Formats: sequence, C-alpha cells, structure tokens
Amino acid sequence: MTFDSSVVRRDFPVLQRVINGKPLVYLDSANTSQKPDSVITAIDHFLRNSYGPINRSAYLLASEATDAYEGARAKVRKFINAPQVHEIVFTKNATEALNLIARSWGAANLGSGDAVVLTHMEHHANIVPWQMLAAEKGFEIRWIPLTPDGQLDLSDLNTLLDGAKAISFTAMSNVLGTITPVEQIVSAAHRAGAIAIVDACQSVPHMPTDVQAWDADFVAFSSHKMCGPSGIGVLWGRESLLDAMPPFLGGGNMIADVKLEGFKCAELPAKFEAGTPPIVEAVGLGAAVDYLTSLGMESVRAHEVEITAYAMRSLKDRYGERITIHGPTSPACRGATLSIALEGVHPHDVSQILDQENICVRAGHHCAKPLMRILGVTATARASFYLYNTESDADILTDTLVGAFDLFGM
Amino acid sequence: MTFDSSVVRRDFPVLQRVINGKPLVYLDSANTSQKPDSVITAIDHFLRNSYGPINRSAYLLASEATDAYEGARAKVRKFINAPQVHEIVFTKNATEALNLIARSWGAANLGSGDAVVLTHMEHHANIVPWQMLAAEKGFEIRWIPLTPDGQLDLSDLNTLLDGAKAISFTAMSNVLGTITPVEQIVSAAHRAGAIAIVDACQSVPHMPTDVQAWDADFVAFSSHKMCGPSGIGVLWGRESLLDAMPPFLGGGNMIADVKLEGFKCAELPAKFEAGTPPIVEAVGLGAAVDYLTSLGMESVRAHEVEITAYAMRSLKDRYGERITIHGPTSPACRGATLSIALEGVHPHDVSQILDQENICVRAGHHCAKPLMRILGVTATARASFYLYNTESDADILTDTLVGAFDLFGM
Amino acid sequence: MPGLEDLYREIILDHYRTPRNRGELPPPARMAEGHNPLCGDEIHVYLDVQGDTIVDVKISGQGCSISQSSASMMSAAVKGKDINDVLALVKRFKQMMSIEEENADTTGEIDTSIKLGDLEALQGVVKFPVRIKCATLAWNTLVQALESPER
Amino acid sequence: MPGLEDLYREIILDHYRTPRNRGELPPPARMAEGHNPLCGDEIHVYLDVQGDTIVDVKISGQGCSISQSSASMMSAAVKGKDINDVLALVKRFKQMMSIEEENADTTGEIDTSIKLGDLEALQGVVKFPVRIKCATLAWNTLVQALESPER
Ligand SMILES: Cc1ncc(COP(=O)(O)O)c(C=O)c1O
Ligand SMILES: Cc1ncc(COP(=O)(O)O)c(C=O)c1O
Repeated sequence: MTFDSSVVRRDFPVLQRVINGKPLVYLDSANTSQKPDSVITAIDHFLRNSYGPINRSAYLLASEATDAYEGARAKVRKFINAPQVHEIVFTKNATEALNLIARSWGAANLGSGDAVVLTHMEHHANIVPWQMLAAEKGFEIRWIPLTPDGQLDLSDLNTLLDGAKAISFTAMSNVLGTITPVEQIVSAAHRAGAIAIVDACQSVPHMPTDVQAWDADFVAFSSHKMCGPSGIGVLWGRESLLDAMPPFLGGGNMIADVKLEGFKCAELPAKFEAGTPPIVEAVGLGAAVDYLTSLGMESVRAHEVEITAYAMRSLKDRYGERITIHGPTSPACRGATLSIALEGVHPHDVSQILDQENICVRAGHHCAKPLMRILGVTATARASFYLYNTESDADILTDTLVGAFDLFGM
Repeated sequence: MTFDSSVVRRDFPVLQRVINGKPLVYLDSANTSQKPDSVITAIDHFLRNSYGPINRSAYLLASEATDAYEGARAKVRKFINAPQVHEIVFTKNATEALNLIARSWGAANLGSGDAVVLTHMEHHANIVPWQMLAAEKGFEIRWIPLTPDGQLDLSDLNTLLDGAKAISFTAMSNVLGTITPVEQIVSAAHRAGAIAIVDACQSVPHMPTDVQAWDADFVAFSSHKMCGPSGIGVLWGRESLLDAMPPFLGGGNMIADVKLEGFKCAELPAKFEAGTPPIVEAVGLGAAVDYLTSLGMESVRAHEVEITAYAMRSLKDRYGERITIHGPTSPACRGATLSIALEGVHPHDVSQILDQENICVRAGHHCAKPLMRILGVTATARASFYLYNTESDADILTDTLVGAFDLFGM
Repeated sequence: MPGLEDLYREIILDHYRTPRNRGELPPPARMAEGHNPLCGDEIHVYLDVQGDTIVDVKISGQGCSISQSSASMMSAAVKGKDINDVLALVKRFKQMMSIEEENADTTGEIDTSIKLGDLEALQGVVKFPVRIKCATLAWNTLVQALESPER
Repeated sequence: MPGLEDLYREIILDHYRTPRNRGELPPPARMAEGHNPLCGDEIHVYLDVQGDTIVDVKISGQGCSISQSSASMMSAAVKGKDINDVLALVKRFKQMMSIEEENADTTGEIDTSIKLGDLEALQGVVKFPVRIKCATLAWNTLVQALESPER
C-alpha cells in the first residue's frame, strides 16, 4: 500500500542538490517541508500566465485567478473533509489561524472566571495567543500534563474541562511525535460544554484528516509543512461559530458596506480574509493537496510508520543506552519526528556535525519551551522524516552520529 | 531619463499572452501588478535550490534561506530609506500592517476622549481597523474632507489635529490618483503631538520613497502592487515606537522565552513576525525591489506622468464632455490611476465591453465606499497604468470605449 | 460589438434605457434593499401586496445594464400576479441562471412549463458568470421584500 | 571529522569537558543571566568585584560546546583582573568574532596588543556564523553582570 520513497524523492528538486559531492539528507520537515516539482511549476505557470486579482472583476485574467484561488479552497475542503467550502479561511500561517480564534472567538466568549485548557506539549503558537488574551480578559489557563513516555495524561481530563469554555491542543507533537487521541478529547470537551480547537500543523501533512470524524470546532494548519508554499495557512471552523464571531482584521474584501459611521461584515469566508489574500500561495497549496492526494494520505502515513520504525531500530541497535529518543516508543502511536539526545553531546553540536554530511536536522527548543522544561533539557536535536525520506537517509543519520560520540565522548 | 515601456513590457511573461488574437492590455495595476520574469525566476530558483527554514539552524539550506530572507529585508530598508533594518516588519499584506498599527500601537495608546484623523479618500484597509478599535475603545474618528478636484482639503487640518493622537492617510489615492502632501501633513501632525501613519500602498510602487524625508512614524505597503508576489506586505515603523508597543500576534519566533505563566517578547523585528513568515515571498519581493531599482524609481514616475498625460489627453480629445475623469486634472499631481465615468454607461458595462478587447480594468468601489458616496456614484471604471503600459495600451483603451457609447449611448 | 450580442440583447438595452415601474411606494408598502458588494449595485424593491396578489411594484436604485434591466423585466413580470405564481417564477428564473438552490430537495420541483417571455433575453448572461449576480440581484431582493412585513 | 577541526579545537573540547570556575557565588556577588533564544542556551555569570578587581567568577548554565567552552575560557581570563583590562579584552574578543559594535566611534580604539592566549582557539568559530552567538553569549553576560549592582 505504501510507495517507493526513492521514486517520490525524485519529485523534489532541492533533494537532487549535491554539496561537496554528498547528497542532501533533509530531515527537518516538521519545521518546513520541501516542495515537489508540481507545486513549483504550478506557481511558476500561474505567475507567467494567469496572475490577476481575485475579486471577480469582469475580465478574463481576474476570473481565471479567482477560479484558481477558489478552486484551491475547494481542494482544501475536500482534503480535510470539511462540510462546507466557505468554512475554509485562508490565513498567512497556522499561527495567524490560532490567533484569529483567540482574538475573535476568544475575545467574544472568554472573561474572568472562565478557563481554557491547553497541554504541556503545545507549540508556542498555541500558547502565546491564549496568554496574551488571558492577560487582558482574566480567564484561567489549565494544563494537561504528560505521562513519562510523552503521551497526554488524560486521567484528570474531565476535572480540567469542568467549567472550561475551550480546549486547544495539538493532534501531533512537533517535538515528541506523539499522536494525541483527538476524538476522545473532542468528545470529552463537548460533554463538558467546551469547544475543541485542534492544532493540526503536524498531523495534516502526514496522515488522513477528517474534521467531521474528529467532530472538532476549529482546526488550524500551515501549507509550508505539507509540500505547499510559505505564506498561507488554513483555518477551518464550524459555520455557526464563524458566523457568530466578530471580525478579526479589518479592510478590503471583509466588508459588505463601509460608511463613515461604521461597517458591515461580508459573508464567510471573505469576512475573515481582509486585504489581498495569498493568491499565488493558494494556487501552490492547491497543487500540494493534489500531490498528496495522488500519493494517498494512507500511504504517506504507512511510509512514515515504516521509516520511523526503521530509524528508531537502527539508532537503538547502534547506540543503545547512549542515545535517548524522546516520546512514545511505538511507531504506531507517533509521527516521524524523532527528538534525540546523545549522551554528552549538546544538540547544537549534534546538528553541526550532521551538517558536515549535509544532514539537515534542527537543534533547539522547537517553539515548545514549556515542554523542554518538562523534559529537563534546553534543546533537542530533531530529525523529522517525510514522504521523500528513504531508509538510506536514516542510515546516513545513524552512521554520522558516530562522529559526534567520537568527538565529544567523555 | 525615462525608459522605453515597450521594452520593459517584454520582461513580463503574462503580457505576452494573446487571447483570441489580441494582446493583453493590463490596466489594473492599482489593484495588483504583474510580475517580471526576474521575480518569477527568483522564486522558482529559490524553491528548487535553497528553500529552508529561516531560524538560523546550523545547516546550509537553513542559512541560505535565512540569508535570502534577511537580505530581502535589507533591500526593502534601502528602497524606502528607512534608518534601520530591524524597523522593517514583514506582514502578509498592507492590510495586516495597518491592523497591526491599530491593534498594537492604537490599543495601547487610544481611549475615550482621544481622536484619530483619517481622510475621505482612504481605502477600507485604513478605515475599518480604526472603526473596529474605536467601537471598543471609544475614541473619535475625524475626517479630512476633499476639494471638488479630489485633493485633500487641508484648510481645517490644524483644528482636526487638535487633541488627536494619530493621523493615518494615504500617500496616493487608489481611486482618484491624488498624490497627497505627505511631508506637510506629517509636520502638522507632529506639531500637534500626533503620530503620522502613511498608507503608501499606491505610492511606493510608483515613485521614489524616503520615509526619513517624510519624517513619518509608520508606513505600510504591499509587495503584490510593486511587481512582487502576493502573500507579503511591509510595515516600517520608528524603532522607539515599535519597541514600546505590545506584540500583535503571538507564537513562534516572536518570543524570547515562554513559561506556563507567561512569555517574554523577542527583539525587533521578530517581535512582530509570529510564526513561519512568508519566506519565498520575501525572496520574490527582494527581486522586485532589485527590478524596480534597476529601472530607477525616478524613471518609473516620469514614465507614469507621461503616459497619464497622454491617456487623459486622448480620452478628452476623443470624448469631450461625455467622459469624466475623477480627481486632479494635472498629471504632475496625480498617479497613473484614472477613474473614469462614461455618460449613460455603467462602469460594470464599461469593463465588460473593454474585456472583449482584452483590456483589464476594474469596475467597482475599489474598497473606498465612503469616497464613492462623496463622488455620488456606486462605482467607477478604473484604468491604472504602470511601468509596462505603453501609449499603444492607452490608444486601445480610448478606441474601444467607442463601443460602449455605441451600445449604450442614449 | 462582437461576442457581446448574447449579453446585451436589444430587449435588455430597451429595459435599461426605459425602465418600467421605476419609483417608490409609500408605507405601508413592503420594501427590501439588495446590494452587490462586489460592484456596488443597489436595488430597492417596493411591493403593495393585497391578499395573495402583488397589486403594485416599484423599483429604485442604481446599477449596471444587466441588474437594472433584470429588475425592470422582473417588475413587469410580477405586477398583478399571485404570490405563489411569482415564487414559482423566481425559481424558474434562477434555474435559467443556473443557480442551484441549497436544500433543493425540500423546495420542490421547478415548474418548467412557466413561460419566461421577455426574461428569456437574460439567458445569455449565463455565459458571463461574473454577471449572474447582477441578473439575480432584483430577484433575491423581491423575495426579501415578500418576506418582509408591511412598514 | 573533516571540516570541523577549525571549530572544535582540542583546547575547546578540553574546556567543554572540564569547565573552569563552574558554580555559583552567594549574594552580594553580582549576577547576570544570558539567553540565546534561538538554541535555548543559558549562561549565568557570578562576579565578586572588589574595588576595580574581579576577585572571583563562577559560571553556571547549560549550552553547547562552543558556548560552554567560551564561558570557561572567559572565566579563566578575567579572574583576578582589573575591570578596565577586562572591558578592553571583551572588545578585543568581539573584534576577533567579527562583531561590529554599534557606536564604534564613541567606544574608542580596540587595543590589538592585548593577548588572547587560549581564547584564540575560538577564532575558527567565525567560519560558522550561526555559532558566533554561542561564542559571545558568555561575554555579553559578563558585561551585563559588571553593570549590575550587588545583590
Ligand atoms: C504543532 C505546531 N503548531 C503550530 C505551528 C506554527 O505553524 P506556522 O509557523 O506555520 O504558523 C507549528 C510549526 O511551526 C507546529 O509544529
Ligand atoms: C491605498 C490602499 N491601501 C491599502 C490597500 C490594501 O492593500 P492589500 O490588499 O495588499 O492589503 C490598497 C490595495 O488594495 C490600497 O490601494
């Protein structure tokens, strides 16, 4: 059912790059993914042939551009199985989508005495907007803690949800790879009368998504992590919630009328898309959705489970206790993101040594400082695999780490 | 001193497109501009060779991408003669930049009893954010009216500024083409103790910009109107103001530290760039700045004065009183944006008829409904010229309008 | 102008130049305002409804040839008619404009035997998708006016 | 590992493995905390200053080999030294790291006669621009500590 990643790899121009005679081993897709030729070509072709405004002007270029932009929206709707196309709002990234929810839904619904539930494994994008709003509105932020193997500890979930108006949580940790039980958490939230917001940045690119099966209320993700261009993100929200929310940014396109005395909002999705949107970027995202769909998200997931299992096994076989892989041990309940700790070697030095062999991993806090504190580290070296990574990539990673132990081994 | 626009035109792939045997006459650049080959190629090349995250990870791709992204910031600084590179904040468009000012500077500085001064010719992007904030904070919005020939009527400027904390105004009207006296208004504002915010969306693409000569406090504009890609805009602000302002969107990159109890902001410009920024788009914008710089902004302006004079004269010679061109009559005090009214023909029908000859003009309210009401119309047909428009484009426009009079003439 | 004959039929231009039933009706006549936010077109529909009959109709507002002529033809087509017949006509007209109704199942069959008369001239608009909203603006506003109480 | 000899000199690895002056000083010793927000490195510098002399210095915190060894070498280089000599050394070190000081005019000449000793081993870092911030973290924190009051 899965595909041959060495064939898929050929679709990605950057990955053909050779530096100092060595291939590029790109293991930073949890950060941002590379783009296939079909996405790059779609962008290029659109800019050379059909670029125009998307306000349904009467002329041909404008209607071609409008169709391309709205066509991308329709593709995204289908990709995540959202009920309605006008529930798909294009933002600049997932961070803006999460801020939009906090600023618009949150500011209208949260006050002192209220509570919002987050988890200890959230990305800063799903923490800071709530902290900013809480400082203003005076509601409480409650935290779901972690189990020792990096899962959410849901034993007190109902207590945490008691009296909460919203829970906002990641579907997959960008540090630990943990896949969280989205449906279980959403249904607990709904039983408690809270809405459920899913940060799907790490899950949408890597596995099938069905927002209706999740029964979520809002879902946010970014194009650049799913083979699409930078500069565009997605917010999906339930129509009834989006309709009731005040606008977020004000300006052109989001209005039905403007007078000196005040304005009237446009209908969805325009209401939340103020100003000239990321037109070219939507076209690129649409092409990325097509690309992923052609491979099949079930296959993408299957490939990632395989390569994760392979990489984890190779690392453990080779280095045993001298290496720690944070998070769940079973590849079946995690994504292809491996945060590794080498005994006696700092993550920054690990990534420096890997860079010598053109292996791209990220060393740092991965925008999850609260989680770092809980793990008791200031940083991890994170190798994250995607559909274009092969067993050979994993082998090069495993082999090259020897150099780090050689240099720093005490 | 000016260039040959028929040569410049060849740099733009879309403009080579022929539909039904007819060339494309793109006269909607005030809405969004077309992109030269150098910009499209820069984007393509970056995506194929150097795409990566811009967080200064240790590996080569990441540092190439970071250099490209920060290099674009440096180019933009130079292009508008901003004092410092960290005063340049990349946003998703000018609309976000204006919302950022209102939401961050405005929310921290404006309350009931305060006033903000706008003008009757503002774009919705410079009206609605202030209306939204005023509804919350209770300050007053005051309006600078227009003279009959579409200039700002500054006779009561000092009275309007009396007690105001800010004035926010366009450097060039996107409907009338009016160039406003930025320096005069800024200095009046400063004398009154107000800050001055310039919506430079329509001026930056079309004439030299020097924010220090303006002595402005904030300046906002968009890449897509200046030969760059969609998905990125620019906010320039004085360091002292930006430093004192609270953050706007919360998330990754904009923090120095995050704990469960709260966060600390990063330094400028990261403080205002939450989440993964428009990386590819910045590279494209950098290439657009290079392109414009190579032509010379003085030359761009000179070309536009020439073609505006030519088009206005041709239209008047041919149609006399049957055609009205809104706004200033002298090409020297206006941009190349002509909002025209044909006796007895609705703008929407004008643009439909022009579309038959592949002439792209926009019919509508141009996101300036208050201005439309003052002009006493619901819409105008707007032909806007840019560096790639030739006298032949103006001729085709003039000739084709005959058809509108033939069909609808009473 | 070649290519535009389908859009700008003579009868459309006639209604644009000489709009029928132009004006306003004083209260208590029903009234609704329609806007096309993209192009700024505005239409006000006034209805004097007695029992089940639209006794009088007036149209005001500004807009392009398509929206104005559609409004004029609409006013001529509904004046003096029974509300139920008018609602059936609205449905038939929107079908011609290839507008799919949401909840099509629940709103029942479209009566294709209804004669459109002059209105058929607007069929050409379908080839210009951007203009469909112009053609349907008056009709949506009519339905709103029918649903409004007397003033 | 080929290519990395310039970065990871033996003396750097030695300071990383056996850091000098590791620990804390109790109040009233001065203290400052330095952060590298990109990689999460943290350094705390404690100073016991008597008159113009840094009588004692201690370092705590976590970080990569470059930041930790730079901190260790720095502590060895400043312990027992006059503050003015230390400030001159900071300037000289930053120059080696190719950091341009803002307001370079007003801060006076850099004394290139100052001997860097072991610290010269860090010169190779300049070829790895991402790591320059690691090497300078301890030094910036030192300056902060000098500017802090006693606790
Ligand atoms: C889990 C998670 N949430 C949110 C984000 C923020 O996404 P973006 O930076 O594209 O806004 C990221 C990626 O950085 C992420 O991994
Ligand atoms: C004068 C003016 N201000 C603001 C804007 C908004 O720019 P954007 O849509 O790129 O955010 C525009 C363009 O639409 C404009 O012409």
